Amino acid sequence: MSAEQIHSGLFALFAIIACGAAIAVVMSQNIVRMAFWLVMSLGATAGLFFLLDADFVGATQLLVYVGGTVVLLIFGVMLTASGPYIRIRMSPAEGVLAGGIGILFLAMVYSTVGAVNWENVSSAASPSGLGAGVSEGFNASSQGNTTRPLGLAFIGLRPDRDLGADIHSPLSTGYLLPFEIVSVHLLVVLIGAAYLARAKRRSDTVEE
Amino acid sequence: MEVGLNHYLFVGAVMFVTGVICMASKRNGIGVLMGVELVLNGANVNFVAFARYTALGLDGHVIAMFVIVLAAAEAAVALAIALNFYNNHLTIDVDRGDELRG
Amino acid sequence: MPTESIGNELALLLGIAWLLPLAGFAVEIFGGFLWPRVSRTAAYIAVACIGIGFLCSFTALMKWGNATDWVVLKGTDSHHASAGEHGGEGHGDEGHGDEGHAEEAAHAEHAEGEESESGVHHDAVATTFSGTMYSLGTFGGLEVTLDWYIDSLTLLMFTMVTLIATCIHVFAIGYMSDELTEDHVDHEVHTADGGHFHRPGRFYKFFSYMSLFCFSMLGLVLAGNIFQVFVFWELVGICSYLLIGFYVERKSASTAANKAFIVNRVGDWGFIIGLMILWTYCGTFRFVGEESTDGHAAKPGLFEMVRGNDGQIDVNEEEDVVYLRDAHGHRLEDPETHEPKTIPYALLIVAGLGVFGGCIGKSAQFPLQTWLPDAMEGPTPVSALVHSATMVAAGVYLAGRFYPVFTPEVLLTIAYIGCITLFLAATIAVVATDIKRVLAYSTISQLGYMMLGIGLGGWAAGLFHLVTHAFFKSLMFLASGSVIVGCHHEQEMPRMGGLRRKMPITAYTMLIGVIAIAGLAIPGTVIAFSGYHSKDAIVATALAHTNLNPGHFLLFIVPLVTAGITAFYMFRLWFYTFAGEPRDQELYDHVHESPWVMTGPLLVLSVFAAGCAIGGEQGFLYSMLSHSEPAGVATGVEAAAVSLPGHDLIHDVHHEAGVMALFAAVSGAIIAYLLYGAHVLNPADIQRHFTGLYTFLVEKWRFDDLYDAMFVRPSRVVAGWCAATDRVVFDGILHGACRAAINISKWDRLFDEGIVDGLVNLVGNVVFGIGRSLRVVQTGRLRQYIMFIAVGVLTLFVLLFAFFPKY
Amino acid sequence: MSLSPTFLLTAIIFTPALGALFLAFFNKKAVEPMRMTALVFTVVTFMLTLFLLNDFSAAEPGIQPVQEDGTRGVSHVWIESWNINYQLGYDGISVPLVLLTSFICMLAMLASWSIEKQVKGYLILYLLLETGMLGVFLALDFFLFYVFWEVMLLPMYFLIGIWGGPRKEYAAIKFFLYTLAGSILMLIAMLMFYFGSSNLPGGSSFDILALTQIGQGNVAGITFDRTVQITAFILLFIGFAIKVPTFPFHTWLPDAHVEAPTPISMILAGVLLKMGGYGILRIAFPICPVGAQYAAYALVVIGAVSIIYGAFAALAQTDFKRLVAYSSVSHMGYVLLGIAVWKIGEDSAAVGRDYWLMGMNGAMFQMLAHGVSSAGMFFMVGVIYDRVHHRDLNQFGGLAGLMPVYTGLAAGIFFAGLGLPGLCGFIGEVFVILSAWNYSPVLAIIAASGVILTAGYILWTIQRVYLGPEYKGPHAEAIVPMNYREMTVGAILLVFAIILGIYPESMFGIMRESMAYLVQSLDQGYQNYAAAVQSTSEAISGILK
Repeated sequence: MSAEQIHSGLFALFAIIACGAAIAVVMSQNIVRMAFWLVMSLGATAGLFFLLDADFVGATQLLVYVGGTVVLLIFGVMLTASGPYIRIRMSPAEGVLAGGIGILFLAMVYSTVGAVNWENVSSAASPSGLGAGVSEGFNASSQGNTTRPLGLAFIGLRPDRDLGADIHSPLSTGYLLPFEIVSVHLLVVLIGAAYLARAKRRSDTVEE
Repeated sequence: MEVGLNHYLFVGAVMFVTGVICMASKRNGIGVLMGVELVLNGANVNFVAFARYTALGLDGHVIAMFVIVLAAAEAAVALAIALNFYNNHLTIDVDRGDELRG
Repeated sequence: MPTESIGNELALLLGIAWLLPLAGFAVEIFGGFLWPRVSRTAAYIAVACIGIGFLCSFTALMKWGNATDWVVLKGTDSHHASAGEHGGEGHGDEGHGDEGHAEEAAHAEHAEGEESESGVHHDAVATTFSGTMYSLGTFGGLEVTLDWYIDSLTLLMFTMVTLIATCIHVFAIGYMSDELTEDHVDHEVHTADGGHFHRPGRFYKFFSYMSLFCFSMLGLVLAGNIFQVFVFWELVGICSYLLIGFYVERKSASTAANKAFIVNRVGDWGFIIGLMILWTYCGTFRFVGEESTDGHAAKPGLFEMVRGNDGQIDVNEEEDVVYLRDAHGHRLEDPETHEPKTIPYALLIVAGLGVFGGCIGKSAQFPLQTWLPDAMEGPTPVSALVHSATMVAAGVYLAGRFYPVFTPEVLLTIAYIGCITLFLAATIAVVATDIKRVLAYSTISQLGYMMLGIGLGGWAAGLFHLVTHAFFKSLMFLASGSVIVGCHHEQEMPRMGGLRRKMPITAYTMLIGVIAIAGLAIPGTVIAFSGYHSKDAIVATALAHTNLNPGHFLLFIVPLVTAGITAFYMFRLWFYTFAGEPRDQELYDHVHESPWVMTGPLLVLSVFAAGCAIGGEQGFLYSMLSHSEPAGVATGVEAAAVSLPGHDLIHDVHHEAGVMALFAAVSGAIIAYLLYGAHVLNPADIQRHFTGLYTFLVEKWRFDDLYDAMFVRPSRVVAGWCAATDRVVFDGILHGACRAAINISKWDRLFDEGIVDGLVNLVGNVVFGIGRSLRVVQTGRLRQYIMFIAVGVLTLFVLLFAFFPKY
Repeated sequence: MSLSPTFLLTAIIFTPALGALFLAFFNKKAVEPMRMTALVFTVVTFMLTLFLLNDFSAAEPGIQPVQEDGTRGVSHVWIESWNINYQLGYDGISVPLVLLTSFICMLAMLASWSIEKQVKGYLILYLLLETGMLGVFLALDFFLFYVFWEVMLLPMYFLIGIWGGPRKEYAAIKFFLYTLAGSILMLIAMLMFYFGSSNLPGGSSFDILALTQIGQGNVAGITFDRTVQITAFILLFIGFAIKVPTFPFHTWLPDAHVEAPTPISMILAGVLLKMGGYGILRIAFPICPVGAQYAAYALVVIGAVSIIYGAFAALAQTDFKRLVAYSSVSHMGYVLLGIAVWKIGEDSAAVGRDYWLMGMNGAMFQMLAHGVSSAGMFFMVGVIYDRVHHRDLNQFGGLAGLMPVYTGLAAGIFFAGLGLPGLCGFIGEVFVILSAWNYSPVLAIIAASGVILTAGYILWTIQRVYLGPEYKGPHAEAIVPMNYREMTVGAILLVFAIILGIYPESMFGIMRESMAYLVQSLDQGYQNYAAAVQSTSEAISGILK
């Protein structure tokens, strides 16, 4: 069984799980089950990331999404899903309409994607076509480790681009600034979320 | 069958559309949030796939990282909003919250 | 005695006499607020003022006589002696007046001396004086001043006016005594609630008006220029207005007052036209010239300008212009162009007629005679003073004063006007039954005589009649006033009768007046009442005139006949009132003789009425008057059109005329006796026979109706038109313009609101409408929004594929 | 005591305005103190005009004060870029009118006690009005003149429009429209002069004296030619004739008078109308002698028609005030008639110039006399209106018995209006008429016939209002005798009517030299023009030969 076949097999498995779970999320009327299927779908996506040699992103996906975000969602489900609200049904007509539109939408998206000749783009942008630097400086599949380049990129260094590049070409910039912005953003969001969730309760107590 | 870019893109598209459908059809506010997560994930799949198969390279990973983080932040805020909504309306049915009707 | 000082002295005396009543007026009108209504103070002040005025006037007369050595009387003697040869130029030659300076006067006398031989030497003393009081305004070479002018006529008029006025003032104390109350009841005025009108008495007001009148009248006489005459002319008019309308509550009285003033104004219009012409062509209003400071460039007055020094008008026959001359007979020249100064002859006629127009109004001559009978609405003393003796005679006075400016054509007009008037008024008097109205018409008639006399060239005769008439007519009016008081304000003669037994003094003084006006006398003796002399003089002039101008025979016949009518209606009045049996017993029972304060003046006046003209044309009065006669009158005028008789011609026919006039008067008196005294004939029968004529006369020849139709109503109509023109045309144009502007702005508004605003609003509305219709999409449902997004993306995609070509 | 001329003239003009400013600080409920204050300011203004009379030299014909360098009037730069100056001065024409203005304003203020509504605003506007009027009579810069002219207009509009009778809005608008129309015509003429005088050494000018010199052909090199003069004169004349007012521009007057409150009527008739006559004498005639001569016959005709027409219209009125208003039209006709009797001969010199001079003097006197008598008449109407609140002539009667003093004063004033000798109206009317024959006998006769009509309507009015047994109208109980304030106003007016009537030299003495100078310079100006035309035509014919 060649690596290709293993890759294909794993891809098929993860893809089916991810898509199927996603569809199940839509189809399910029970909020708890929806949460379960979502975890499945996100986890399968993480698998896909691993297949794509994005080990750090995949890990993050598992940790943050599956471990953090979904737990958060489940908290929300538990806080709100009291009694009658666990199942909120939609009308069948809505379902049919949503399904129709979904299929059309999918057709549209995929026809758009399919209309592009990715071969040209891939070939032009293939590791070989991209230039020596890329193949020399960053090759995830060969190195199997994206953590360091990612970390460097976040602190503003791009060894995958700058190493071996023409000395006169301008230096690539890393993601230091977006990283910082996102950090601050996170902080603000946390405070804001805490405030939103808390303020209402206090006002309720005041009302009471 | 060689697994190529198009396959990943198809998976991403399915997740995206599923997320949109989820957002459009779920009356449960949490369900809507889940749809959002699905949409984001669909996009993430595409980013990472492009990083692997095109010259996007490490940038696709970086953006995927941002998306994940922001999704987490979004989830936190959205949940807080959902809780507020629940406190105000004593339900999580988004159809009941039509105060913004023109 | 230096002549200058005598002139000033006379001016001072007459000035006092003139101004005292004004002071009296001021004191009385303001004192009225202080004195109680029952106080006679006002009357005493008024009487004192006019009385002192009389004394001053009389003193002035005496002084004048002394200063001139009574040249008047001597002049009369010489005239008498030489009447046959030349008619009294001895006193006529200076009638044009001359200057206050003795030298100047003497100079003038010498300058004109070539014509008169006898009269000059004893005339070395000036007999006329003039001077200026103050200037009203100077405009370049033109000056309007207030002047004084004193000659024997002025003095005589002053004395006459003040004397009569004094008598009448005294009489009025009695007559007006019913005003001495806080609560006067006017029985002729009915209030809305049916009672009689009550008001406080106005005794003081009456006397203040009377004083004001005296002031105005004396100012008129004293005036030294024609403009000043006009000024006082108007003032006497307003006094007359105030006095006629004294009973302001009576509608008839105030209407009569208005009528009097307005009719007079019609005459004054003519007066102003005359003034304008003279002013424009002569540049002065003065009667006689003024001496200038350097002594030789004297500015001539009107009289000299028109008549020169010889009493003749210097006419250029070719161009029909009159050369203006100075006091020495030299033609005046324009200082710059050296063209002779002239006035067109026609304009001189117009000027004369214009000034005479004023006289017509004031003296109630035809055709403006209608106001005088109505003026009898005033209290009787007013009628006596203002409307018979003085003011109405002012017209005659002015005609006499202004004689030198009148051309022969104007004189003829004056004569005819007088002739028409005297006949017309006399006929109406025959049928009048109101005692005062009879006297009023008789006044008009007598004024016509005076005008006739002046117009015919009998200058002195006319003014002679003025003076005598003033006495006897004021006497008769006062007597009638006494009757009216005695009969408790009953004026209708048919209700009287037999009053002589109850009020003898009144009756017999009245009889004296009646005889005087009728002109009765015993021929060949000196027993002749004043009227005989004066009317005789006029008739004689008329006869002489007719002899010269046979075409104008009516000017003799009519006055002669009217003399008979006059005697008839006056005796009718007397018989009606005083003789026979009382016709209204109740009235008769309450009749009483008036108190002494009223009968006293009657007695005084009756003396003058009988005797003032004593001596006739040789008497003092006539001599005084004829001394002021303008130059040229005495000699008469020989002209192709109308000749005027000189003194000699008049004198020739005097006796003849006297007999004829006496005959007419006696016949009139006898007829009156037959009808009303002896009742031989019944007047009512005659009246029935001539109903048409009678009605015509009773309606005063229908002049009032005629004027009402001709002038009053048309002027109201025109006034209405004017007011309507303002309202309809001018305001109409304005309103139309405004309306047009408003309409235009309305359209502008429509344009603005409809089109400009409409477009803007349309855009807004469309947007709003779209927004409104889109509102339904905004359901507020989260899920739908997401669905819309999805559908939108799909649609865009489809559109993109459908409409954009693929590359 | 002598004050600086600039200070004195400025003080005269702006003392009332100062008073208005002062009044602005009063509590509006303090009615009586405000009235007294306003009265004090008008009295002070009157005193100042007496100072002016003291400084005035009657022997000096031209504009005074004469500066040491020979220039006339006082002048200070106001708007330099347009050559507009704050230029003031007076002569024998303006001094009597200034006196009249301050005098009538003082008396009308005494008559203003009857105003009960919004007293503060009334008094302020009143004082502003006085400033405007005095400014018009003293200004020597055309622009300044125009400014004061307009300053006068607005307060008048409000005084009629707010304190007027039932139809006050209509009357106020009518007054405003008419006067504004006149102002605009005046403005056009003013600009014609301004741009026509650009060749002056100092550039274009609004200086009336300089413009006068140009118009009379006394400045070498610049003239207003015939067309300009005639056009400008007609514009100016219509502008001023509206104010006078003459037929056919008079219909604003009855309405304005009828609706205006009594004191404003007094001012309107007593002063405002004179501004028209003054404008003609000060501006229209001197600057446009050719135009004036061109239009003289029309002016005389208009004057005569005004006299007759006004009198007839007065005869038809039943409203007391309207009757008096029409009598103003009639009386002001004499003014125009007297001004315009300018007869010229073949050599273009005036014929009988003394008669024209007499007419001018008479017209000027008539303005003053009418100022006194018409103000008095309106006051008399106001006195009775204040009591019975109606003006219907047919509903009066018997006032002689009820209000004897009032009747006496009123009769005196009305006789002054009637033109009775010894009272002021007579002198002006008769002098004007006497001077008119020289110009046109027919028109003189027509104008003279006005005496009959005047007597007619005035006597008829007196009969209907004062005479008769009893009062016929409403509010009979309100008829009480005059109070002392009213008596004072009436008596002062009557006394002045008498003084002017028996001693007209008091006014003629002031105006004589100035009038003579005016007539002489107009005569000379016209001859200059004629000589210029003559020489031009000779030159042309010379060239043609």
